[in-house]
Amino acid sequence: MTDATISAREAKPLPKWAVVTGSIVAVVIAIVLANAAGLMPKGTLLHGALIKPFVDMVDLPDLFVQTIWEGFVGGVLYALIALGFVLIFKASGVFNFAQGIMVVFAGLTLVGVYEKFASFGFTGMIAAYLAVVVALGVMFLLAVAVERVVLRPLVNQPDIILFMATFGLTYLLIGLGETIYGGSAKVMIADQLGLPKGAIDFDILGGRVTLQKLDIAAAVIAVAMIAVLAFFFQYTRIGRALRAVADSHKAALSVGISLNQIWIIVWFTAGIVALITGIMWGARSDVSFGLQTIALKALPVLILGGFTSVPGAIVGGLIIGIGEKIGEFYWGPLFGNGIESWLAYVIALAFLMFRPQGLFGDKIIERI
Amino acid sequence: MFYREAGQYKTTYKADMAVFPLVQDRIGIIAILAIAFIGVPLLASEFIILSVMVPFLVFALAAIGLNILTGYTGLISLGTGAFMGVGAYACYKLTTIFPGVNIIVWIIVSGFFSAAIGVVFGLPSLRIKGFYLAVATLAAQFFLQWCFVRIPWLYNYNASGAIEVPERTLFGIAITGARATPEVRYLVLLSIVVVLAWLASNLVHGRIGRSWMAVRDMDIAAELMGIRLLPTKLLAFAVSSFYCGVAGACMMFLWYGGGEANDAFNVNQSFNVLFMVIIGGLGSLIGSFFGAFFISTLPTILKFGVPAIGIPLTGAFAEHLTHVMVGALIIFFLIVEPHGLARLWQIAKQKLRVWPFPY
Amino acid sequence: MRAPSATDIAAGEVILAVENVSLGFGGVKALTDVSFDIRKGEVRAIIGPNGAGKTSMLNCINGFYHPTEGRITFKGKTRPKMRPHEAAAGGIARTFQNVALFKGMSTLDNIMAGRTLKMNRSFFWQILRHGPAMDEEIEHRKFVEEIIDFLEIQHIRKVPVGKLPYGLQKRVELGRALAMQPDVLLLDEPMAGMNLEEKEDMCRFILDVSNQYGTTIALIEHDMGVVMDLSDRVVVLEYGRKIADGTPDEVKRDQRVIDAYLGVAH
Amino acid sequence: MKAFKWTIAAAFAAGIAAAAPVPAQAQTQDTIFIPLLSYRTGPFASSGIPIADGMRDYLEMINQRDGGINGVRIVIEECETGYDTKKGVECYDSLRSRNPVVVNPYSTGITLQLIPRAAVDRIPMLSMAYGLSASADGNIFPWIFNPPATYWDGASVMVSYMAQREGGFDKLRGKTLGLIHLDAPYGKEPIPVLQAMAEKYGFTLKLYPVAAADMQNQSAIWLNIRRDRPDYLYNQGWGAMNPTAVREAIRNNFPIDKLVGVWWAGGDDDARAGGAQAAGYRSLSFHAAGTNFPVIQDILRHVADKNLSRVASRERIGENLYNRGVYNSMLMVEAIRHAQQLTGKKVVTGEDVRRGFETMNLTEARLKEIGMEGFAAPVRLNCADHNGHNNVFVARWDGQRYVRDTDWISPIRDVVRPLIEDAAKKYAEANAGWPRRTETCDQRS
Repeated sequence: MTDATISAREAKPLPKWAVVTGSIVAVVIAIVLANAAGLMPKGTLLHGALIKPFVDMVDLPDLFVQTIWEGFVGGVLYALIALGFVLIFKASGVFNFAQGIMVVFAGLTLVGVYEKFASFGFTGMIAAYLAVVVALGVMFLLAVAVERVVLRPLVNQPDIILFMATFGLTYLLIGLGETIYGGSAKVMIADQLGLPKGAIDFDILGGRVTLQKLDIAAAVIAVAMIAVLAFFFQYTRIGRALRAVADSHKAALSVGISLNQIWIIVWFTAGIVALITGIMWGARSDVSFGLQTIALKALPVLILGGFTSVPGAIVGGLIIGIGEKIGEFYWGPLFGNGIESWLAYVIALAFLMFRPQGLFGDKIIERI
Repeated sequence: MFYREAGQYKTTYKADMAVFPLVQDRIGIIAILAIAFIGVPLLASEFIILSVMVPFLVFALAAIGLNILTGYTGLISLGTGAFMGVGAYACYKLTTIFPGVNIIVWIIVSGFFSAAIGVVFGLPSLRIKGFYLAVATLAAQFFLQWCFVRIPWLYNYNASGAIEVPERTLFGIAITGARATPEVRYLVLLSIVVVLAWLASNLVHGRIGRSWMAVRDMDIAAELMGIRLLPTKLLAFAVSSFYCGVAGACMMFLWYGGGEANDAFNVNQSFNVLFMVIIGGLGSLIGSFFGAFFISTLPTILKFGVPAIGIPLTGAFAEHLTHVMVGALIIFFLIVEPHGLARLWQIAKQKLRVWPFPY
Repeated sequence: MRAPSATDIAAGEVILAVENVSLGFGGVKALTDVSFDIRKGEVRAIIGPNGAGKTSMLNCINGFYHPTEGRITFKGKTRPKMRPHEAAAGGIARTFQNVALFKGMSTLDNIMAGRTLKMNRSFFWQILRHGPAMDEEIEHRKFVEEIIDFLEIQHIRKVPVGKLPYGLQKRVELGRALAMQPDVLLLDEPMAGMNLEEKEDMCRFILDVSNQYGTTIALIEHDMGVVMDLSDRVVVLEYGRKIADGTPDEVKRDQRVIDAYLGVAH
Repeated sequence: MKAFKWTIAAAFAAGIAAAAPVPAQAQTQDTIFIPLLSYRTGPFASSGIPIADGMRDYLEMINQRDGGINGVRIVIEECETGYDTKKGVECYDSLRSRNPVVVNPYSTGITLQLIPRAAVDRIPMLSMAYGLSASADGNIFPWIFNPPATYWDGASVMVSYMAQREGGFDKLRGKTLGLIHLDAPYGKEPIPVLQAMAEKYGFTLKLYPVAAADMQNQSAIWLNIRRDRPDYLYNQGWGAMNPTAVREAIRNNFPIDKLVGVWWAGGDDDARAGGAQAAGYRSLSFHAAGTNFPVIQDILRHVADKNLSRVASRERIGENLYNRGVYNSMLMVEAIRHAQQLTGKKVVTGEDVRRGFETMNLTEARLKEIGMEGFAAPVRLNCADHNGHNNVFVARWDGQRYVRDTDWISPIRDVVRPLIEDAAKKYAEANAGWPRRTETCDQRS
């Protein structure tokens, strides 16, 4: 290391976390004291913002647990979408605008193929899983096509150009998807895939906590998926190659790693993630082109977790998922509800002000 | 052969610093302005004016605004739609509170409201960069959009929740409202766009433009050059949002003529304007026009133009095909010239200079 | 203007004084207790092996880093948390080890950007680009053209600097720093990666700057021949500490400097 | 590089050629032009497709069966809007010069945009049970028609229905009605009426807005619903929001028979997404679903059998939203018939059709004649009332299709109508220079 690469701008006297924790504690004490002193009578805005939500949490613990569970499930699913972004960003520096439409496309392919099978009288679980295989095949072809047609000619272009190219891809996929599958919403073949139905109720905490089996399955599958991916990228040859590519394209090329192959693999992985996301969100509502907006929710997760960090995507997903549900449920009524649409971004923005590179992102080094 | 600089000597620095130093360029721009101001209103059909030219100009204005921020200063924003919305709502409030003042004044003034909001949401840009900043500006997009729905004062407590554009006149001629003819609206809009584009060109060619580009290309070096980062970035946010705000006001008042504004200024609009800037050419004003044409107007032309030249394509399939074609064209142009259509334009001019010889 | 002689400098006033400066990043110490001064009109070289803390020193001087201990006095004023733009306003300009030009801008615009601090027409005139703003622009353009003539880069006036060869980029960067009309010019390895001919050109420019404009220059350079020829005084750093300070001849004879450069085992 | 230049040049040339004015097609003597602004693409396509199919097929059936309206062929042309206002207005502008006799914007956003233009362009606009509620006031909006009911009528019917289930309006006191709605002007439309009625009848109104971006991500909103436990939920949703709401209701053990959608939340796909447990979901409606009506049979015979329909499969004919498209087209055709009768002309213009709408009187007998007995309720419009504030019923999803669950329920006119007139007046005031009605009023023939 030469003296020129030493990076941080200046040393900090007091660690930031200490300041933050300290001020939070101070604020909490101040609020409690103010409440005890009767400064915030019921019904006022301050009471609604600072006291009532916490009273509610304690009074109705079952709903609090339920809220956290809903947030957890939502968060795991956000994390899954974010993971698709992170993989592609790490390996090819592409901010993949098309991830949302890939979710829709994968879901529609699955249902479309199954419907085709069904029209020949071939139904049931085998047909459903065969349809999954076909859908995976389509996602693989898509990955190859993207690599050949989009990434390869655009190699070494600035990030923003690649981002733009994925916008072109989005347009293409929308047109293609609607041409092939039509614009109608489709019902996800959740039963045929053997996804569980119904719910498990726990009568605890003086109330009832309901866990949907589908949600449990979603969480389990997402966690398993994340674990498999983590294992894959940590311990396999391809995983090592991917990490090498993420560090430096040139260095990876110089040790004989094929960029093209890596790109196909990550885009295909993102396709798999998209398919699973499509199945899960599809089973929760339906498979339609409206589903692509879901992918936008992965963006605050990304900036929270950092564009390049797999653990960041997971932790970020959980923070955003749980944070926005709790925020909406306990503080939403103050604003007349419906604050979920921007709350996630504001949470992420608040974190960013302290860590501009995200929670787990690579440290931004200012070189000169 | 005809497009040559040979023989055109610049004897003063002023002449050398002109935006269009070549006589041919100046003739060209005068011709384009003449066509735009006289030819189009006289010759084009109402459909061309309303569905092609007016949207093109509105988006060109918004793209100029975002180009100042993204192309010249290097800050990616995905809040453009919301900033346009601020302009539209500001204009609506102003003209309903002070109906006596000419609407064109309010369209321009509403830009200042947008600029103020832009500065507030630009504050994080000192710490946050690149795509992180882009996503952070989404907070502005979603929060402002939420405000557009949730603050009924903004839409004067209308039951429909929509902006309703009253009729306003200039010299007794209706320029907004249903009775304003397409030609009049177009000419008003064109005048605004020409003036603002000229001002933008002045800005980017002077000290301020150089400071922006310096921050974009190497912010550390810029700071060591005496350029203060935060004021420079915030100025870019302000000017950019000003343009977007005026574009939003123009969109509602001169193009849409009212309607569900919160929906018109959604996140897709933000993405669209960003894509106009990228495909047109980052850091190029003329590119903003190309980009607006490509992203906003091309789909319209494909949709209505293809059937008009005798290819029977209608309904949903045409729409699908339009999507596929636009998507493919975007990728194609990026591969041909990643620096945008403006660069292609430059290359074309370069070729023209030496034509008919290859070099 | 007459070049100040060595004796003038020895007696000259101190324009910038570094006193007991230390700089640390977490556990790593980049600079430890470094003191030296720069006198008006001299060419001061800072040398040392890789990792000696030379660039960190320059970064401290123009406010990019803030020393953890010690202080830097510039023109008689000490500002503990000086920001880079304040340093620039005070009259410190610099070039960078790895060229830090504005790559998307032309040579002309890059050098014009160096005039930013000297231009003060308001936003209103700027947006009209007429009247006072245009006059100002022309006035500064004249100044910049002088620098362009001086550096012999007329032919690349309108070329985007990203497309220029390395040697020319270095020259443009010098031009940009000169455009600031600095009192102190910091040059971070102005000749790195150049061939002999380019080096000779650059040496000529540096000497001319010093002679013609009387600018004080602080210079980091690895090429010992260049350092010895150009500089009036040399300060030597090793592992973030000052190990020698004096005229080129004194430094050349210093045993610790010889050890540091030849890597004698301690 | 040269090739690139030529490509660009060619692209621009093509662009300019394509931009040439759309030639106004010569209006041959015996046709009437009805453009259909439809959306078979975009995020709302799943609701738009059956409606577009129904609208188209009815008109096609009239052409096939009767050779047009009293012998005048209908020229049908769909223009794709994607439920996008910009595209919708483009469609309108491209079709306007071809003298359409009536326009269906099929999106509240597009409607709001076109309302001020209808009077100027002299083209009547039919926004069937959507659009601007206030446009029911014919004195202020002579060119806009929104029969058979407004959202405000719908909301009042919801309250009546609640009273019916509870056993009288007096039983509403202390009850809670939740409104889950799209957080957009469309979704917020019923709020003033529900607020007024909550005050009048002493029930509590709770609002659950769903942002457009979170249409398929409603779990937080439903936690609120679980906490508040409203007795009934009224769903003013659209697109993907509806199936998600049905599923969330099931997930959260909300009694599905107490979730009632506005008529636009009554798509077959909306309920089907909930599976077997969605049986019992309710939606307001003003026409029947199914194929058991002569008019639908005629469509099957004259259109579907001849392969002239665009439906994806024959089973989709008779779906709730498909029949809504049929109903929409029927209103247009009947208005044209009235116009023909009124003017004595065969080929009528937009201005004539406006008069046709104002004198529209669809009696039971007439409905029977056109094969719609039991399909829809009579509609009677006049110069002041462009809506009719017609009766609405509640349909129930039985797991396969929507069936009628209640009798016709009449909207609470004395609550709704003053609100409409007030809103219309405000609209005219806000839009300075709003033209005063100069159109004369025809007596019903």
